Amino acid sequence: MTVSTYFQPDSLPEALALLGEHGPDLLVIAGGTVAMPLINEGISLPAKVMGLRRVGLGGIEQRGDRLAIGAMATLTALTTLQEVPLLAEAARHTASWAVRNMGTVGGNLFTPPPGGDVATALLALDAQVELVGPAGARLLPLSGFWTGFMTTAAGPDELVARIVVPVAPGRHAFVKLGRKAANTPAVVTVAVRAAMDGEAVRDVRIALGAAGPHPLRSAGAEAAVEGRALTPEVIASAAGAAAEDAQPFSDQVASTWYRRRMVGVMVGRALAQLASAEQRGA
Amino acid sequence: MARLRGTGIAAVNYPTGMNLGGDPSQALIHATTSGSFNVVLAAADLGQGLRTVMAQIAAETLGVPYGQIVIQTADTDTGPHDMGTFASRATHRVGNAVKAAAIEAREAVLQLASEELEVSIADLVLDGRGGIQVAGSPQKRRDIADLASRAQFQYGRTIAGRGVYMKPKSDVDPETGAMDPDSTQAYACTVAEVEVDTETGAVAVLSIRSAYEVGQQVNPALVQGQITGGAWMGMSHALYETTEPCYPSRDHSPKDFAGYLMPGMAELPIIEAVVLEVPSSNGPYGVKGVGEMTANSPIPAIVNAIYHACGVRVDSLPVTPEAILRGLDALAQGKGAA
Amino acid sequence: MTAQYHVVGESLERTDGVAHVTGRTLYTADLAFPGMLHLKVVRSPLHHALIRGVDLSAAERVPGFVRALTHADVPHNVYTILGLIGVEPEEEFVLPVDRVRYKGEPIVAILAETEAAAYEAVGKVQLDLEELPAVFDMDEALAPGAPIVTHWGNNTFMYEGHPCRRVRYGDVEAGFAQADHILEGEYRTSPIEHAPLETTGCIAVPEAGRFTVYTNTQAVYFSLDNTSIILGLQPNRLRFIGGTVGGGFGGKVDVIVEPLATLGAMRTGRPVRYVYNRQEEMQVSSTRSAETIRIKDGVMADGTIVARKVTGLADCGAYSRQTPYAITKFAANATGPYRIPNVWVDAYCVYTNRTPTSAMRGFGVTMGHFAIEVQMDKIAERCGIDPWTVRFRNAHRNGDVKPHRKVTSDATLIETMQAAARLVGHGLPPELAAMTSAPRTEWEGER
Amino acid sequence: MASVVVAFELGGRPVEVLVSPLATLQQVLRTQLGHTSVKDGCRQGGCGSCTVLLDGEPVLSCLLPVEDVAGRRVTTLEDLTPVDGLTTVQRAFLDANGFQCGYCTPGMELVTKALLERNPAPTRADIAEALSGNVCRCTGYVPIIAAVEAAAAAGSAAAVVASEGATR
Repeated sequence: MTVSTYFQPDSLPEALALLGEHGPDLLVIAGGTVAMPLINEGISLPAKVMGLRRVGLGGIEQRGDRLAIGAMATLTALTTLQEVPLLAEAARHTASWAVRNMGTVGGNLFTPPPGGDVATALLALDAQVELVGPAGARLLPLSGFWTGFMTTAAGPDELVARIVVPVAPGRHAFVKLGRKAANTPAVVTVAVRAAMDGEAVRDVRIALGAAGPHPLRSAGAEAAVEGRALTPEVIASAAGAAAEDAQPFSDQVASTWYRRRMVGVMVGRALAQLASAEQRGA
Repeated sequence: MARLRGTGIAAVNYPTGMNLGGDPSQALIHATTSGSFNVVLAAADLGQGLRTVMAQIAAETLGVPYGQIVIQTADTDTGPHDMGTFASRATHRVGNAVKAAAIEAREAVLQLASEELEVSIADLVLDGRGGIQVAGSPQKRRDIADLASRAQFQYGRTIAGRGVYMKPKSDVDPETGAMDPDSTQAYACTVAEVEVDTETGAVAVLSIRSAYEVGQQVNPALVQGQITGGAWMGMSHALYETTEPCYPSRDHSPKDFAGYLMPGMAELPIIEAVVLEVPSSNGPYGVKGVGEMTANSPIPAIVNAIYHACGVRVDSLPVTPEAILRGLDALAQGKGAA
Repeated sequence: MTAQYHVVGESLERTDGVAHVTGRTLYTADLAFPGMLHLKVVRSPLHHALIRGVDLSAAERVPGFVRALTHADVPHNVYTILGLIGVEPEEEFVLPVDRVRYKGEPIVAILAETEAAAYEAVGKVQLDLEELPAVFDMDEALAPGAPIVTHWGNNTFMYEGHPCRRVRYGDVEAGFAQADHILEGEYRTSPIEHAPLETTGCIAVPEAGRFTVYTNTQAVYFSLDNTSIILGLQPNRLRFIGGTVGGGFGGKVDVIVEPLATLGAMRTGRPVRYVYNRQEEMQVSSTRSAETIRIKDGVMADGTIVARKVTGLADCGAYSRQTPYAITKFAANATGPYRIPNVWVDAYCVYTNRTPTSAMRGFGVTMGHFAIEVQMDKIAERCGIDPWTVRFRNAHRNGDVKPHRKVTSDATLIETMQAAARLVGHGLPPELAAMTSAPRTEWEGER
Repeated sequence: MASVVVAFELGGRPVEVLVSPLATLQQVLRTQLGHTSVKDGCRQGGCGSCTVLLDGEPVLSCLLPVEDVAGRRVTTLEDLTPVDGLTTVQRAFLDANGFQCGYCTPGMELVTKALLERNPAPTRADIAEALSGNVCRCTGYVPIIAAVEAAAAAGSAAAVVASEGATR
């Protein structure tokens, strides 16, 4: 369809007002890296589109012991984020330079499988999503944000405004397996964040990307390592539990069988990395 | 986890051109008043450098500098008939046509020179730099550019040439398969080294080293371009590419470059090649052809290397990490690979 | 060798190099013409179906819609690609009348003022299709009771009365009887997309009784002649301009876009642009055929191959396009660069409801080489010799007769393998290092 | 559909264009401004052939609504090519035959320029990462890497000459 209007609101309230006015007829795009290809090839035929590049959500600011990342912050902006090296690493492994210059952290939460490497890292970081709607803002744990394949807990009148990430000392590991080294869809992405208590792992969060309809945490793997030293046996047990927890799918890069197998292998590699990681903020 | 290395080899021949219903190409050449030559063709340059190669063949034959040649191609209002750019035929077929046209044009130039210098054509030689001289008397010479100018304005004559090369039609005997399917054959032998990750089944190609024999090379840098690009494409075919990743299900057929898998710069092996030149009997200056064949030998060389690395024989392409992993599982269970 | 020439053999700068590195090279889709319309195609969502009806009414109401082209608009509604050189049958329609045979087959073309309007109108065409059973596997397609894809009652291309291209040379059964080892292998390959960076496309421009077609075809005359037949136009009313192609690899020899675009220009009197988007290039443009290659070799203890039987199946998809010719090339090259005295080849072009296949780099030969060269390694292993030796022992030489009866000439396999061994530092035994491709002596010829 | 006027800077010069809503920068550059070095390989953000520099950063013009670049600085290969001769990067691609069909070349060269501005001596890994969004089907990438390395070497040589000149 020929697009009749492209809205470029200058503020979040203006964006929310447009969303309220036009409702589901309004296609909201952030970096455009997912929506624009569909429009360009006539697969998506929206009449009204709203772009968020001017709403002023591109900033990253400290909020106490947390970092509030504007939803329109680019993936490139994350790549140099020293406060949260796990996020920076995930961003560096996402797509290509030009796509990172356009794609946003908010958009990454909505990237269809197998995407969302940054989202997977955010899940391991126990990030919260700040949703803003007519009733004001609310914070939702990222673990409760996704409700199914390409569905989220965001209301039809809400926008993701920020992602709030705790900044705490600890260790992290990030492993992405693709069929290529760079600019590749994931076979499996694993992000791990943990505090260390001597040799023992505490408060571990193990997030899996491309292993289900959305990024998910492996409760089994977390239970297998929590409070324990990362011995080869413990790692193997966690890897096996993660493979069981995964809800893999088939696509161009991998089958269900291969993905499940690789969840185990990559969780194993991530935990081995965690065991050898130098102490640094995660 | 282990990373296992192996080496594999493969050797191939590749036919130049086909017989089709007869396989012709034509060329026309005419001199401008300034002594440059327009070569008029109908062949497409797919990126391999056809225009460049045809300019070189024309320059060589006419005895003028490369920069004196203008290639004008693929406008059917002006270009003479050409079958098309495929079947590794262009350098051979179109090259032969250009050479024939250039010879005819050269004869016209030599005729003028012989008249002006009052010697027989047999006594004239080209210096390859745009000059014609009497053999043994280098001071008795003419510039082709000057002759071209005088041909137009003084003598009212054309300096032009027509060329055609045709591979005659060869019907296939439906009972025995007897046929003459090509014009000549080029050869390649590739040695590939790989490393297999036994946990992921991923294959890293470490090197693709090849020897080629492609007849006389017209432009060696462009030949290397074909070999290098073909080595990458062969690796891509061997390990990555399919439009039906979930076959026999036709779901998830790729729609974009993210889903249609091909290796990137980070996956590049060392690619190295030596090229032998044994002139063919029927190509212009002895060329054979190199366009298509370069993806061929890398594929089985890589597949053979995988077997030598890890003992898994995969007889289906592409050889995915999953296929290797399933093969390793089968070996571990003592059943042997499928 | 090279020094005898002045220009040939020199790595001179490309004549088009400066234009390429400055981005000044103009490719087909870089051109635009006043009043140019955009052509997009309504494609079958099903793999195999009868066309019960096509309702254009909603599409016609889309602002910017100009007109539709249906099968009734096509003067000679059959793709003629190889028909031009006498290879029948004519089985593919430009726009099908009553049946589609692959997912993505064009049914109706839409011409609109803008690309967006064309896409919108395409989405509004209502198709009434009755789904038919489809077949995606070559062995299934050849089995009794399979859904029939073609209009002549079986799923193979017919080669002068045979369902396959045959090669018969020597006595293959006698060879097997004489052999020390029998080695069988089955090799399978997948369809492959050409994936040129520039998608297939053309722009047809009406000009005073003629049509100029700017195209990225690999063969301007081939495309012109086919378009002329399909549109019933004298060839002199067509002018095809091309020559600069953003990657071909065999995919741009199909003449799919030019006839429809030119027809659009005929019917509207306006320039018409028909350029595949990337998804069309990936999903509906021809691919390299999937192949199944079954090889049975009779081998002597020293690795010498004395007999080879090959059954090759190439999946041409729903329409054969250039594939029948690829199979002839496959059959001609089924022994690779080796001398085998007894050879039997049956090579089939099999129709299924997969995407049509056509030419691609290494046409008919690339996947045969994969099968043959993996088979060679298996022979070496079976005979307990190394992979170099088995290839040298079987290498063809000048003067050897090939199974298709042509006498080998210009052969350099042995010298090429020797060069490869030198390149990688692999020491060859003296008897291999001393070999040449020179014709066999009478004594050597006995075998 | 109401067209709108968008003003931005193209190659150092202000331009104003009348565009339809959500028209992409690629579309406008190619069809309205004649910058056909901006290629059209996929419109999916997957091939890199439409790369332009936006305030010096590589972006994919096929994914970018032109209205989003209002007031910003856009650079294409047309803007960089000197009247006579070639840029260092172009010269390196030409000398290395870092192209065959040429369709990916403008995008490759713009990303190379952006890379070398940030990292004058990139490693192979740096080059592979920076150019990972640019697809080439012809060359096997080897001569493209050679071109980037040659451009880096030429650039640092030029920098040495320039700094020597400055100290004199």
